[in-house]
Amino acid sequence: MSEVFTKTMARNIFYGGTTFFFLLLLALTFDTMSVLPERDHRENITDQVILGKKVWEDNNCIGCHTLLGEGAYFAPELGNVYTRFGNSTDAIKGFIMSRPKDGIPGRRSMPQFNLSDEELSAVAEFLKWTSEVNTANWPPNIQG
Amino acid sequence: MSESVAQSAIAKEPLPGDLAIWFVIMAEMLVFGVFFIVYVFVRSNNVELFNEYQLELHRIGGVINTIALITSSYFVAMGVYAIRKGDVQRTGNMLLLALLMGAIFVGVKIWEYSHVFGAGIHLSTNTFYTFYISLTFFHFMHVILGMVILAVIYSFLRKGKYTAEAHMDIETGASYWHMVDLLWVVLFPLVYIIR
Amino acid sequence: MQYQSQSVAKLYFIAAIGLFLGQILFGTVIGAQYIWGDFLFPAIPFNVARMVHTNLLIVWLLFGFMGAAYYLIPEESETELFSPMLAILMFWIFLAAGAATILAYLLVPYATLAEITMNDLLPTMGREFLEQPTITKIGIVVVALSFLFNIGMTMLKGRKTVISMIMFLGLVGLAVFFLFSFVNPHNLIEDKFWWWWVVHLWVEGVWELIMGAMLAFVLIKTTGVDREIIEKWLYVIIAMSLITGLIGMGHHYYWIGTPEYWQWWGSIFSAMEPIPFFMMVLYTFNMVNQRRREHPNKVALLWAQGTAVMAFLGAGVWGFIHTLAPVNYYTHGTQVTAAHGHMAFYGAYVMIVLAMISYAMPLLRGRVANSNKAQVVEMWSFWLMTIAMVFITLFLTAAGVLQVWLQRYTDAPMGFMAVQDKLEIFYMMREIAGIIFLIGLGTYIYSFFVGGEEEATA
Amino acid sequence: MSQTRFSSSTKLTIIWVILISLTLSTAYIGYLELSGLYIVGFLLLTVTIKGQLIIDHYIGLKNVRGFWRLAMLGFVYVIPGIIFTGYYLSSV
Repeated sequence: MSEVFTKTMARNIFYGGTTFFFLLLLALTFDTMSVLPERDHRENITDQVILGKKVWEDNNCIGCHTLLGEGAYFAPELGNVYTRFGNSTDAIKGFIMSRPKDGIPGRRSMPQFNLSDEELSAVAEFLKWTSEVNTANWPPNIQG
Repeated sequence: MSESVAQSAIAKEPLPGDLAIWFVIMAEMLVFGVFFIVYVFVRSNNVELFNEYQLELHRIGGVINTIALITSSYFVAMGVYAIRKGDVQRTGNMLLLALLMGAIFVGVKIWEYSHVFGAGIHLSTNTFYTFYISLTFFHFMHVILGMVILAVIYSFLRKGKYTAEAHMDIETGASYWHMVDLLWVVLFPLVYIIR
Repeated sequence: MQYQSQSVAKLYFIAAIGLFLGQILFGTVIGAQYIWGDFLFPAIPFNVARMVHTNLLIVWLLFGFMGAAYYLIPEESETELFSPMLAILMFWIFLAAGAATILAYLLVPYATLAEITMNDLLPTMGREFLEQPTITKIGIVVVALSFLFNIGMTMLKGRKTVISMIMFLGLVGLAVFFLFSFVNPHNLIEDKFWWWWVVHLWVEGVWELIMGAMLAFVLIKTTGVDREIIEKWLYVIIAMSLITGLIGMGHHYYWIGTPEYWQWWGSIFSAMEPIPFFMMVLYTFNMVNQRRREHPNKVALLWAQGTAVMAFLGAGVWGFIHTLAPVNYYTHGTQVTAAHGHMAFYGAYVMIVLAMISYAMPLLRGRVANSNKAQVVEMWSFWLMTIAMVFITLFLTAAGVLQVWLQRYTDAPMGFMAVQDKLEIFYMMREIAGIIFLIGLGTYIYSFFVGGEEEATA
Repeated sequence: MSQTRFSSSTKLTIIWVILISLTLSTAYIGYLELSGLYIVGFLLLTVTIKGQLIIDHYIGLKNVRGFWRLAMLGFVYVIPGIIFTGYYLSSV
């Protein structure tokens, strides 16, 4: 029993299958984009939140932390840090400010970034906004 | 001795169509199979919800579509039969009829979707609709792809590419199209009827 | 080597190996920081060392891919490279830009780097794996375009084969999807959504085309199996990769604010992602069994077979372990992810580049294969690195499982840092495995300097 | 190509009539909005019969031995079987 297996057909399947599933991906992407506003509460993205995201990026926070589970796994999850810190932006600011310049002997420590008060408030607001995104109940508990 | 002759007479039939399409058919059946099983599993945790919203579906449309796809499959099978006899004209007619049936399916489905989406229902409305839309839309895309394949085959046929001896593409396309039909045969009762 | 211009590949391969060494050195640094939190602090904080580790990986793999393309495209097209000069020029530009970026990471605080590279004009920095200053990203695009132009023109004037087409398609996809790195909306959720269009569509999409093409090339050359057979299986395998992988992207959209239906779509399709990797194992070993010649370069074949097996284990099996949404709910963003990432990158991409280098480098140095002695040394490095990576993965998996249990699954979950202390023993063992990996890499580099009698002359 | 796969086009037509009849019976059950395990069992039985007819005669795998026919038939036996089990478990 010798099956016929041609290169032409294999090629058609590659191009056809790829196109098919890319179109499906575009359709799902389109749907996602249309329902995202209900989930991310973008109406709450203030200038302060925007600045907060910039501070977050400019200091490469993702290099140690995870944010909604993505990033490095060296330091705690921050998607829910606002709730973990008792729904307090002041607690977040206080923590960032209090990091010792030379670290803590023998332990991991967050660097001292010398942020201005405006930047501190912004990054805290950014994390507050992030904690309010509908993430399908992730993380499983307050510890992140 | 006679047994082995009989064996070879029966068992020698090769797979209809190119082996490559059979990898695709297997992969597709696997994906749909898993999707169906997941549907059943999720339904068993949300029986009330599924029973309630299932009744809102348009069953008549589903029935028309089942008949359309089965009939379409019939025409394709007749087309393969005809090309084996070398009857190119008849094969072409059968493919056109099959495409017509496919078009009926697509038309009814678009009508059905226009009602569903028109009512403001979308993928995230509830778990039932997530599955109803996911399964039927994914299948719908397969119908369209199958029609594209049949249309390409038809145009090649018209160009005189196929004969009684050489018509591998027709068998390949037919096998794919029957798979699309087969999936709908399971999908229709599962999503529209069984409760 | 059949065409003079293939020799530009040599530069790319040497740079790739050099940067690989840097990547592993910094890997051992961050591995140590997991154990001794204040190691090198505040001179090289973890985030900087990790950035160097991951960015060097990406850059050296890109060097490897480009070198592979410069080697295989002329040979497949049966013509000289369109412009060897352009290839050399781009090599130095890319190397300089890469080195400058890495040095800047190490020497300047990241926020200062963002400032002096005028990140505010087009903010793209500070996102995982895309930390490069915007100006570097633009440089990467320029290099990629010149590179694609160069190999595209080469293909146009020569024979078009399936392997060269797939390679080219993969590289075009790589460049196209990199453009999404310039998409950085203010809305974090949208940012994350498009970020995956670079990261996922690279490593679980177009890179698999590049990998498939390179593997097919090495197999054709070393086994002598009919090109027709290898090419049609290549098509089927990469078709499966993309069919499963495109919607498989849904497994990244479970918990980042995207709709719940991704949990179903993502789980179902990504659960199928091991299939193409499994097919790749069958295919590689089948081709080797059907081989029509005994190629003197045995170690290249070893790397090729290793690629198939380790890619299946790392990307396939370790990916599957935590890809289903109910499992991923607990494992998302833990050391389990790190375990998968390490073995998948090593198995799928590091090993294929090393297979290509292993096959091409002797030819570029004017012989069919290295001496038996050099090959034995290289095989030692293969086993050292591969086994070390297996153990790194196992230890990280163990750490991840314990982490999930203590931090996420029990009724009285512990805090992140408290859990990390409990994982120290695994981090310690991982670091030891990492140092063995480094020794393996040292052995690998040493194998280039082992002389001995040539196995056969070109 | 073997000529034995389809003895006649009449057979295809007869199968079409059976398929349509089974579909209409399914539709009638849907029209009555019936439920219950026996109904589910009957509906799934029609699925399996329809599936086997399509696989054997329309696709033409009846005389193709080996993996491919078994895999396809497996689909129309196993999937309805699992569906039935799922409905059975959720109804008790």
